[in-house]
Amino acid sequence: MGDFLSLLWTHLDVTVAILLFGIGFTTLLLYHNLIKKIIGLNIMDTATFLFLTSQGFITGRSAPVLTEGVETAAGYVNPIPSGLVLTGIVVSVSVTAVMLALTIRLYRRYHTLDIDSMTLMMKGEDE
Amino acid sequence: MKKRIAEVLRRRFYGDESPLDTDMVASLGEQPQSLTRSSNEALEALEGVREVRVQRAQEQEHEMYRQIHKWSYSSGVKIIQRLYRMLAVITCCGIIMFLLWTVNTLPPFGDPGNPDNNEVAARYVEQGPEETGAVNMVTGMILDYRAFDTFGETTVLFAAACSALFLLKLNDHKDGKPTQSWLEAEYADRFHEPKNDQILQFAARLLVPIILLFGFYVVVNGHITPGGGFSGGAIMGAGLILYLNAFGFKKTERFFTYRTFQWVTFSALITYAGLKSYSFYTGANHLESGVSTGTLGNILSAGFILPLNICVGLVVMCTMYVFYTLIRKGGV
Amino acid sequence: MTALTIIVLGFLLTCAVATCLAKDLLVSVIIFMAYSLLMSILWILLQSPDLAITEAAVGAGVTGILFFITLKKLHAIKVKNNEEKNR
Amino acid sequence: MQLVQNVPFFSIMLSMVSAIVTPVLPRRAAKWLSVGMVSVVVCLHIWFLPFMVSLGGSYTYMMGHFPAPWGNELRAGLLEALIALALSIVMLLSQLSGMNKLQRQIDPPKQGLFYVMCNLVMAGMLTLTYTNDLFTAYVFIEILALSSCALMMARQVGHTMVASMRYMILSLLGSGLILIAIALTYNLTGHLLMENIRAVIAQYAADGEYALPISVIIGLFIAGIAIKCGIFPFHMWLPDAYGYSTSAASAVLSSVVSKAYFFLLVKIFYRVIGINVVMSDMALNLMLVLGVLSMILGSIGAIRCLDIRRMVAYSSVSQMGYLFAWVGLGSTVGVAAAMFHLVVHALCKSMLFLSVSPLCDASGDSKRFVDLRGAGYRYVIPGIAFTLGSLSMVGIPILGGFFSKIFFAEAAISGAGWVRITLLAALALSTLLNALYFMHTVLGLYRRPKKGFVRQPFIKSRLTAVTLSVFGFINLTIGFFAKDIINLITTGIQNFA
Repeated sequence: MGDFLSLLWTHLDVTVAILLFGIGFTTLLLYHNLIKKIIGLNIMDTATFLFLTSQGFITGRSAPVLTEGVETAAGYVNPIPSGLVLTGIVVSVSVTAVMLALTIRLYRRYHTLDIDSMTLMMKGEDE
Repeated sequence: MKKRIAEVLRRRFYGDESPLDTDMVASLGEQPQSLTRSSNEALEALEGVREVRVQRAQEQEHEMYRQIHKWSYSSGVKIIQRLYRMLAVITCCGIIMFLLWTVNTLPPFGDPGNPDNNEVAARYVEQGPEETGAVNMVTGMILDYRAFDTFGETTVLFAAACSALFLLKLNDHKDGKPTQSWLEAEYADRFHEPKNDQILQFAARLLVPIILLFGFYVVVNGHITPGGGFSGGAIMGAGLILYLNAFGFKKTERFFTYRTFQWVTFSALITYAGLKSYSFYTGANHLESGVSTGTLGNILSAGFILPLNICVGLVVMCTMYVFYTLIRKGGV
Repeated sequence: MTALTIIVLGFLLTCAVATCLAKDLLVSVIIFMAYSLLMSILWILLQSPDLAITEAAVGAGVTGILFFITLKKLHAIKVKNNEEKNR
Repeated sequence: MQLVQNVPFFSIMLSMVSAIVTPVLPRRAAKWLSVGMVSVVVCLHIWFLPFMVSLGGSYTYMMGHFPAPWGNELRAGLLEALIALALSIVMLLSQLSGMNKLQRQIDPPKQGLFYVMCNLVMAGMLTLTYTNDLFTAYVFIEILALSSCALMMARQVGHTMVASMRYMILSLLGSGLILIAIALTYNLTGHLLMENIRAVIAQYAADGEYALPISVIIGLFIAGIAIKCGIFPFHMWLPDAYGYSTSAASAVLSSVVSKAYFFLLVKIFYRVIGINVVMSDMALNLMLVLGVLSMILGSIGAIRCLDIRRMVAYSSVSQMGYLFAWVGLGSTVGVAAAMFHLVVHALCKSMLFLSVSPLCDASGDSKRFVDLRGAGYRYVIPGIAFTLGSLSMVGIPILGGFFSKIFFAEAAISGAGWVRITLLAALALSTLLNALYFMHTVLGLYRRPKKGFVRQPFIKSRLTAVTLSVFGFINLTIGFFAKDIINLITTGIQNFA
């Protein structure tokens, strides 16, 4: 057990990313409130991005922007995860915007943010 | 038991005070005062008022019993929900433990000898500046080596904007006249937003040009310094949103309407698609593209990266602004 | 592993839990914005300035604004609905 | 490089560009641009498929000036061409056939946006079919998720909006799981290109390293795609979404979108992780269990329905279960059978959805079985199309569904131990249940109503008549070519790895 924890301590960023993913997932499952669910999804997304970014990090190296005098790969961290996460962030914000728009439409119709009572009301109406 | 249920329900549905109680108290409080008057009319009026009140109270009571019935009917559902919550937490903890266990077996953190620091990353770093002309290797990677992904990503933004338009766009004009829903939306927007806030307007006058300029700087310098189309576009979009907040739709409609949005996104995306189709086609068929990378570190260098960054920036700016206006008013 | 990284990671976890537990939606959204800002600091520490600037502009800035305006809009709809009910 | 080899690239770019152009066009032009684009893609693929057959192997297509591990890449093979052709045909016919209904059900100024989403679905489907890069797949999964959600809620009634909210939440969860799987893969191998990943993972498997993370990756991919396809525990959004959205959208969602996701999963198994590693892994059993559960419970859900469109939607859950279960069987024969059923089901289910909606219109705009009694007499062509589709789904000989059942049975017999027994039992039970609900519906359609009925003109709408006849023709003839198609698929799978 101590071994397990000390291993986790050596890659703390990854551990925190997993914990954050868990927190986001729990929020998603526990709350019926749509806004809470969207925030939970966002936390999950950022946790995944943190996990991905920490893959590219190499201790003691600098950001992948070319500086004078350092021209070998040994001077910089891995640029690939950054590029991937950049894509991911934009995807996550656009999806968030669409979900917020959907939330507004649903609220206008059902006057609630609770997805379960929405479903109940929906079942009551024909067509 | 039933009393407790009623109590719980009352809290749940009506806050802390029961409608019956308040009504009783109100009527008791009024009684002596009105009884002092002895005219028949007053008494009759009082009777009428009381009748209405009692009726309303009865209705509310019925409603409450209905709720109680519904609640007891669905108390099974309640138990299931509690079970669900417990299960959810347990599942999440299980998933977390499992994933933690998994990441412990992965290659170590921050080690240069990891499998992901291989020839792919090395080439991006070592030959990237030479092959793409970008000093910032992340930009060079996403806009030149892996440009197809980034095209897809810009399309995601476009798709999101279209979905939001689908959901929230009101029909502003029909047969040349503004529609009822549009007028209502405009009225509601004027009603809910602050008007002529001196401090906000002063700050906006000061800040908006700086924000827009900074955003533009970030976009144009995407291949030299950290940043690029996405971050710069978002900054510019935020600047526009601030301007809108300070001065209202009347001012922004002068330069930004739905048609502006349509045409700017269209032309930016079509430029992107055109430039990239050209380079994909020539690349795949082993033809010379004839695009020079220019001098390393200049603004006007790095081949297609600069125009692509500007296109992406424009799309992001318009999309962010349109998201905001759609949510706020239902139109641009 | 510097002390700063550990502090930022600790704050991140706190913010995430607080966002999850906050009763008020507005509070929740504000804490979420703080969370995004902390994330962008963490990305500077992980040597990815591109991500940091994007997260600060997109995650903390625009997403937060969108959440706020949504909450405001929901409130407006609620008020309007109540007015119609009372009429 | 010959010109014909550019077809995958041309098709993808064409669909993306027409999606970009559509919002600035007037409504009618948007409609015909979309239809024209899809028909051009179909024609290109009809040109492309014989070329691929004569080529025999596969080739890669560089997207840009940089070779594979650095730049993006497409890969075209026999199987990809076949699936892309089949799904594009479905897309074309669905758009044409649902066009009239769509004009009535969707707010006129927003119809242009509907076609934007159709084009984006097309682009996403083609890219998921042809991509050779894991991260490109992720980006286009997101495009597909957003655009399919928009298609779902295009007809804005309560049911579709709640369903699309549920779909959105689940689908983002699915994308998150897939992204974690991609991150783990990248961490283990350092590549995003499918072939290189497979080489590294094969090395690890030979050395016995990283067994746990590889199982987790497989499990996460399966769970992510299962969520997106609407397999049993995650199917809550599906009946409302398919049952209430406009008929073209239901057809596209059930036969193009979920099939594209499923094809991506098979592609990941073969080309990213390596089928030998996948088959010897415990995580594949997850797929088997999910598939069998959703076969049985989807059918039971369909039996309990009172309205015809929800029934067809539940039947979709059960049919996706077949695909999952037989890939979960873990043999090449099973995958080939699943691929054949993918094609058959895509053609059949879209025909069912599209023929249901004119039938409902002819019966006083009601979807309930009670009101649909005798609908087959009221409107003849859709009645015939629905009957044909149901017969094919049940597995009546000479139709496509019969052959897919035969291939399924053959594959299941070649399995081992308890898997064989489970799959055969599930196949038998599910076929029985299928027959029960489909035949019940068909008999209801042809039972004479008590009161007199108004017969619709034989050809009420030329578009519906023509497209449904073409659909029916394809579904009839696919049975005759079953042997050829399964041969193509088998060679395609051999070239796949």
